[in-house]
Amino acid sequence: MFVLFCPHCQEKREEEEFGYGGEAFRVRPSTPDTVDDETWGDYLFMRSNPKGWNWELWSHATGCRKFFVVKRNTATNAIAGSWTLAEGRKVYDAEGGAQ
Amino acid sequence: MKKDYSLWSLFTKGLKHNEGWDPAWRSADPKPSYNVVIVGAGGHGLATAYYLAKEHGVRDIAVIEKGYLGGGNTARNTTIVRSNYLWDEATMLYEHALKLWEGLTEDLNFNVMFSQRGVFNLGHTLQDMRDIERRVNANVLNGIDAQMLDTAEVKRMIPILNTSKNARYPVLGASYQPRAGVARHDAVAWGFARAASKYGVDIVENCEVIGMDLAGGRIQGLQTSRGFIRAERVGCVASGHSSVLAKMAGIRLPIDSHPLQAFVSESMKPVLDTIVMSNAVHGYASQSDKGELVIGAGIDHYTSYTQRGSPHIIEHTAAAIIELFPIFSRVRMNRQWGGIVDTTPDACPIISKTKVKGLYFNCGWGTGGFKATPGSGNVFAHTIAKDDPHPLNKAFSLDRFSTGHLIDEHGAAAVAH
Amino acid sequence: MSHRVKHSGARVDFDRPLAFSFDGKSYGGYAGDTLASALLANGVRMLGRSFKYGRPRGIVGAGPEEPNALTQVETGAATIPNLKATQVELYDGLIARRTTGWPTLDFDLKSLCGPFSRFMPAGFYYKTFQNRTLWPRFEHIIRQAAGYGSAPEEADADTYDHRHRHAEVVVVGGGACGLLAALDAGRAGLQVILFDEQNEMGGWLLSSPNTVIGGEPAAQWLKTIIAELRSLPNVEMLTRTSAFALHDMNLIVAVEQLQDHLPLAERSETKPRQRLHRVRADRIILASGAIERPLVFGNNDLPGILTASALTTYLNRYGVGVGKRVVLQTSNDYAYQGACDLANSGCSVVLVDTRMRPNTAWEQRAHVAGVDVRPGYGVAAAQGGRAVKGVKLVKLDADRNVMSGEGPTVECDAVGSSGGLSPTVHLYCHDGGRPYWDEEKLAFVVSATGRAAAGIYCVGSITGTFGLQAALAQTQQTVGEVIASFGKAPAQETRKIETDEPEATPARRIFRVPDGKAEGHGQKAFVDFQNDVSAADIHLAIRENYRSIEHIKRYTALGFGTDQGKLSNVNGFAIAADALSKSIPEVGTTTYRPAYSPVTFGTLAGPHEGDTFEPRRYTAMHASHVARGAVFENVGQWLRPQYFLKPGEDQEAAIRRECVATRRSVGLMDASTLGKIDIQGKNVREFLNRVYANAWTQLAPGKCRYGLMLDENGMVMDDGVTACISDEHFVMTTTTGGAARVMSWLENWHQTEWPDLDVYMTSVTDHWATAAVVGPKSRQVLEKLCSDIDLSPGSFKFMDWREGTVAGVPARVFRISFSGELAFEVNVDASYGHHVWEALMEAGAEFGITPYGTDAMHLLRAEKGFIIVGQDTDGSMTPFDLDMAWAVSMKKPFSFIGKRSFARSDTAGPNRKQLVGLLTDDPSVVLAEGAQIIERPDASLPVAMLGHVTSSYFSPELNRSIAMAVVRDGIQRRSDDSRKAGRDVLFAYSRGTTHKVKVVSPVFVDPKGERQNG
Amino acid sequence: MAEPLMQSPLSAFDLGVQARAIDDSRGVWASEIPLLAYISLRGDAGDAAFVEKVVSVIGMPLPVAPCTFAASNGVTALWMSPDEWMIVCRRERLSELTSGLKSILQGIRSQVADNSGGYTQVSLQGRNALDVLQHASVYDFAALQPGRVVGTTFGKSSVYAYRADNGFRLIMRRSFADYIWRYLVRAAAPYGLGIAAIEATGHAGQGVAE
Ligand SMILES: Cc1cc2nc3c(=O)[nH]c(=O)nc-3n(C[C@H](O)[C@H](O)[C@H](O)COP(=O)(O)OP(=O)(O)OC[C@H]3O[C@@H](n4cnc5c(N)ncnc54)[C@H](O)[C@@H]3O)c2cc1C
Ligand SMILES: NC(=O)c1ccc[n+]([C@@H]2O[C@H](COP(=O)([O-])OP(=O)(O)OC[C@H]3O[C@@H](n4cnc5c(N)ncnc54)[C@H](O)[C@@H]3O)[C@@H](O)[C@H]2O)c1
Ligand SMILES: Cc1cc2nc3c(=O)[nH]c(=O)nc-3n(C[C@H](O)[C@H](O)[C@H](O)COP(=O)(O)O)c2cc1C
Ligand SMILES: [Zn+2]
Repeated sequence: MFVLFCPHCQEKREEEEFGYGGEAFRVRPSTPDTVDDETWGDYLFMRSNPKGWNWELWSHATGCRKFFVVKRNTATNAIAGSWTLAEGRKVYDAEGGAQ
Repeated sequence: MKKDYSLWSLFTKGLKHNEGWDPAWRSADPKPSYNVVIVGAGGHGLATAYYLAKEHGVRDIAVIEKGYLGGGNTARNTTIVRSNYLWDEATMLYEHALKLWEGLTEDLNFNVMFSQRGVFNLGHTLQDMRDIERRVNANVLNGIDAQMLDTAEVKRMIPILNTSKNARYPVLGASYQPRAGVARHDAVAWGFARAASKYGVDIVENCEVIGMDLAGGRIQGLQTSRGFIRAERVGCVASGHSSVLAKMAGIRLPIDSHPLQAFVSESMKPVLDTIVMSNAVHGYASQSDKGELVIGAGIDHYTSYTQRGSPHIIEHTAAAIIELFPIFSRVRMNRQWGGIVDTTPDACPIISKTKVKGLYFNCGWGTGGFKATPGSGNVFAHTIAKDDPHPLNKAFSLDRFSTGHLIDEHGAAAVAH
Repeated sequence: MSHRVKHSGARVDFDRPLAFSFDGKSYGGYAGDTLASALLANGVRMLGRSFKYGRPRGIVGAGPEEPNALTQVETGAATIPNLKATQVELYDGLIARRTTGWPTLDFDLKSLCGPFSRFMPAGFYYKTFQNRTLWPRFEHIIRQAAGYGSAPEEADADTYDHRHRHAEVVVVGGGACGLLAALDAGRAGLQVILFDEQNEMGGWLLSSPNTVIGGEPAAQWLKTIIAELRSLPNVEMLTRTSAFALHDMNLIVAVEQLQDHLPLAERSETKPRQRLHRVRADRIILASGAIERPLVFGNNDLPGILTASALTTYLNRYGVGVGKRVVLQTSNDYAYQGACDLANSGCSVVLVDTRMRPNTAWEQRAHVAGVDVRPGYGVAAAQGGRAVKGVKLVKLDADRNVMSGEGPTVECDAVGSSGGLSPTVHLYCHDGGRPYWDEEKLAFVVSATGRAAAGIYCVGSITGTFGLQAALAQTQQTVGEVIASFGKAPAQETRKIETDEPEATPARRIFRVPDGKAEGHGQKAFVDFQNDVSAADIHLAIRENYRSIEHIKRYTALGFGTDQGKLSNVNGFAIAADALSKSIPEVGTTTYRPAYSPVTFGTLAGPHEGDTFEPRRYTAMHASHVARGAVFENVGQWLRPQYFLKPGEDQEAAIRRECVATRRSVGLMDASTLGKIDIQGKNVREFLNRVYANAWTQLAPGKCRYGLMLDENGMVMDDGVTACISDEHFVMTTTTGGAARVMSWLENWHQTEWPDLDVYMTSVTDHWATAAVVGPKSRQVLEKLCSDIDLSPGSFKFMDWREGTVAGVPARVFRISFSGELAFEVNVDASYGHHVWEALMEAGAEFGITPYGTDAMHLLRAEKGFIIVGQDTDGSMTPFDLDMAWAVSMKKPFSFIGKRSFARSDTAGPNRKQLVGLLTDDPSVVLAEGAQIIERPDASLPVAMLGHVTSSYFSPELNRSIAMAVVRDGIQRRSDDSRKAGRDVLFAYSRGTTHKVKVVSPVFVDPKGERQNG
Repeated sequence: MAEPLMQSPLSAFDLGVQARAIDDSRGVWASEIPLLAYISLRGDAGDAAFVEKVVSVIGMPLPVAPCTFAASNGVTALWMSPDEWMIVCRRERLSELTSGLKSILQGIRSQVADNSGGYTQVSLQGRNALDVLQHASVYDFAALQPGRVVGTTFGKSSVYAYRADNGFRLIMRRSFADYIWRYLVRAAAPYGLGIAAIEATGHAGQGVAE
């Protein structure tokens, strides 16, 4: 069971305070109406679901209600860090996206 | 197939200090090439190999397993077998499996201890009762044994159940499927392994698939921890690890791998002779032949491949069980564990060809695939052998996620089982 | 015969005798005894029968490792199954029973299997009982024969609680090393919690009072250190507290026994029985010690055969001499101290050392004590019927574990064996840690600082440091590192703590003592007592290709019991390794999982039972509803009135009365549970355009609109009315059950996808109490209470909202209707909810105002064909399937959530299930909600289904039944659609009965909406 | 028509009747502090204009440091998130503060919503108050510093909590108050629970000042 650092509350909190939000930085097609069914289906349902480092969304449900990103290793449950959405995006991009 | 497990063989071998028993299955080293390679020696993978050999005459088969066979979710599920699903497609698939279950021990010459003790799906809200009515009627029209029971009938059949009106979620009724049951999970893997092995299937344990070779849109073979294996066709049946395998072929799947936990009590004298499941209270229980209560609930909400989950989930499950069965409050948990379940958006499996020729996936069984083991293997074998889905798994192809033809079983399966 | 050996080192109080009963017979014991020690003191040897073969079984261990002595303690609601007698603290009046042996302990039916045991090897179930029809009967017999204790037959009267804490240091285990660790950490000023599962701190030292440690006897050393620990305010010591799990990120979960050791009459009713501690620790120090494993030999399961350390513990700690003539068998030094102690207590002791050359220092001490040491021998088999009477020794080969010659038979009445110590590494492994095999220590061990990076440290015998002096030194060293890791310094110089142990010598690598026969040919030699797993079973499993240690475990049930293999696993791994010609590390261990010791479900659940199982949410008007006879329904977490019973009424009559009153005059409904979200900002309209299927650009202040919310899959996920307060301020309502989900959904989209949109959302669900005044007289009622809103039809139109005062309270009044009647929803600060409700009741009295519940609400809306999300939809319905294209604006510039999904081939395709109305041929028949729609009444199985009934009622208004259903191609089938006449006749099937139905529009009452608009 | 009478969420428990002065006889003293005003305020802590304008209405700096609160002149402002605060005051000041905030924040990205009916508070005192919270919540309450406020779990619901009056103050949603109170009564039972008298109860506008 995790302790997550909420980048907004600036505290470590127990997992029960949080909600899991799935893979972070999924890209909604900018013009959904023009993409084909497969592309839309891919956005809707397909997941990388990596075994290893995963960029993911969590929300601080009982606290600040903010969504933020966590980099977590799904093979070990180790956590590399958590960031606000904006800060996380920078780190993520700097790493070259989901790796 | 020679039926060499019997009272007689126990007797004759017993006389000779049980020294004459043969290996249940033959452990093989991987050959350089196979006609069909099945990745994953869980119940589903082994069943696939068995039916490929038995029903489709495919001879040159290997099942590749990274650990010990039957050590994935097959080893860690709560063994509930039922077919009272909601949608026709799902019901028919699970019923196909249930029919196979009913003859499986004899077919495999291996007692998988399939015990048809019935399942109760409790209803606690008016909407639960509507859903149950809908599902039971659909089941009956599909030829499935299903009944609807009111609170008094449920109480009569399960006297230890808390049916108080003052309960947080009072029991308003239940659906009941008498033919549902439980089985000895490990025996299913062993039984299929033994039977497949007798047909000449190579079972290769401790051999992990780490890459896939593709050329011209076709599968060529597999990189494994024990070298390259050429294969004309590859069927991936890796449950929680399906996305990992898919990635090797450049495919993404609509799967999230979550921990699903379960626990057992200490072994006790018989006290619960059926299976009780409750979505609203969020727990379910049965008692094994050995006497331990086998208990589970829902998944941990985050993804993880660790085969362990968070304790508050277990605590909530224990609370749910006490809510349903107040007399179990003083009973003790002996062991808890977790598996990695491959959940899909519509809580239905994927048994499908892929855009890579010769590469097939059977996955997405999530929290409820044990019950499908023989049926899943049976239709998947057909799919691989014919390069064309069996009528029962046509609807479970990957393209439903772009056509929108989802088969949403969430209502019927909110709690794992 | 009494087996008491009263000596002053014992931890029992001989001045406090206690009475207890076992299996209906009365016995005496002393305070400080366990049930096991007291039974042994009374000469009780056989406590039960074995699982498979019904063999006599007695106590083997002295703690959580005990495999056999599973007892049922107390009776009635207080009964507890499967307690290990070794862990049950004796109290006056304790009642315990055996859990095996049927019909009697002396004659167990299963023992008849004994002679046939060779025909029941591991896995024999799988090989037989294959007949499909006979199997259920066999299974019944198998089940009856299985199981130990029994679940209580009554609900639990005790309570349990949870406690969540954080600590700088948690020490697990209060043996010599754990105590020292806690002391050093405590002295350095760290916040320390120390757990030990026993009734007092001390661990092995309690069994070894003669050990000299720091220049004083162990008992004195313990006293001093415990006293100092007690004096440190930053150290908390919890005895009777078993740490049963270690989870990710150093979460230790422990269960504290608060009452089970007290006589029933002394137990407190206000205190919990057990407490679950969940401690998040910065650092964990595992000092959980080691458990001695026995050697495996023929008939090693006879009552009277224990581990050597258990024999020693009974003597030293409890003052119980299990036997007078004792044979000890060892592969190591550890049994020597016990042998000396036993001899000094007056027993005759033969110490069979499997080693050729014992430790000379120990041998010396043994001789002095009068122990007869027999090096180079092993016990091939024990002899006896219901208790051990003697042992057959064999001479062992110096190098290989084979017999090199016969040995004598030694008569005895107790046997203890030691195959070495198995470190208690369980917790270390729960969160993914793994032990490693130490070939010198002959144990799976963990290293002191191997997981220091994660904050996990290990000290003492858990690390394989079995010598006390070395273990204490290691503890000081390691705790020093812990202290340093906090940036602190130890309080004082570490001082060397000396003990009187001789220098240790190597143990013999032996697990199974040879008997000169091939495995399976000699006497049964048990590895796992609880599951009757013998060494031969392990060999058989391997022969049958169950070669992975996990397969061996699962095929034989090794380590599957309530002791989780604490005595048996390592022996099993080693025997398997030998049979496989592999090394032990190659074989590896099975997976260590919680619980280290079994935990009561009640403790896991803690306070989450009964009233506090899960929240019940109440509205501000709840008391009003109770007073008026409401029967409540669970909707999400809320309790909502389902209907209001008047004396003499049944549910049906009540609903009919409520509906009639509402349609004819006026009804009142509590709609407070609907989710309400206040949304403000410059971009609210755009935001709504994106999250709803409808268009929001034009909605003027003062107006409301019904909205359909979709998921990205294009399916309806929620609905509700949203009001425009001002251009930059809207209030959204959601379904009762969907409120939290919608709120989080909106926040998610806003925060992750559209942070640039200027909107803020706040849930105001609890702030507003909502009373819906419904029916032709509703305006008149409201007029009596509200003078500052012009309620006239011309001014306050359908789908308008106004701000004003109702019953003297500021209110927002919405003219919306879920019933099709003229209706006003009055929203007030929930603090006034009760007041306003009562005022409305009073004002409406002259019109017979009638409170109504969800049943009537459902009926009224169904008469109008209004959907309920979750009842008429199931996650597979688009707005078009619901014939609600009017609520979808395909022209909005932003591709709103779910829109793209409509265009997919299946979603856009023909033959979808669509919402329609149904009328039964027989107007008195009310279809079941959940009835299936079929084409022909006489089709044979399987019958194709076209859809199902979602809502169904008897309409008082129409005096006939009505229903809503989703039906394949339903809209085209409707009989009001002239083009497809003929396809409108279908059948509804439910529970064996089929009714003819006609497919119609779902709007049954007032299709033009004249009433609600009037 | 009766005079408008406000009812607090815990009014069904009739706590007033059981209330008495705090002494040493019980380990835990609890009571409801009913019928205060609660204003949900949202805006960007990084927006200087927003922060400044709010100050002018609430009469003190808006706490912008995470998990802190400030109180002055009968107004308490609790940080809930980087863009959300809860302003708590007596009922009498509700309309003054809401309309003040609304008007002054015109044109500034913000939200002001009266949530007074939606919340109540419980005060928890006595030597075992911390123990009770440890039985109820996963938060490390022992480490909660004065001046800090946290949103965390309470059983299977949630609360905002901070230290006050030698104990703790719990702010909870109205509909969960019944559950939370029952939970609290249960958790406090082993220590002895007393209902503490508070200065005033009951009627509109008579809430207790912070
Ligand atoms: C706690 C729990 C309770 C459950 N309860 C029920 C229940 O009551 N009823 C029910 O019907 N279902 C239940 N399930 C679900 C059920 O267990 C699974 O759906 C089912 O067992 C899946 O079987 P399988 O053969 O596909 O997968 P598995 O048994 O997991 O087999 C997959 C195999 O693939 C192997 N593998 C993975 N990757 C590789 C690779 N790269 N190379 C080689 N091999 C690989 C794995 O090691 C594994 O052995 C439960 C699951 C869990 C975890
Ligand atoms: N001869 C033997 O059988 C034997 C056994 C163990 C230790 N020893 C000797 O005793 C000396 C001290 O060793 P030590 O301090 O490492 O061990 P110890 O055995 O003295 O103490 C370990 C303590 O940990 C407790 N414990 C274990 N798991 C626990 C859990 N999950 N929760 C709560 N409590 C738990 C036990 O009750 C025990 O009191 C060493 O010299 C060692 O060699 C001898
Ligand atoms: C139906 C079922 C019953 C089980 N019963 C027991 C049991 O009685 N005792 C036990 O120790 N483990 C029992 N287990 C759990 C296994 O020991 C093991 O934890 C599980 O198969 C997961 O494997 P792992 O713990 O090795 O990862 C049971 C598992 C299942 C699926
Ligand atoms: Zn936060």
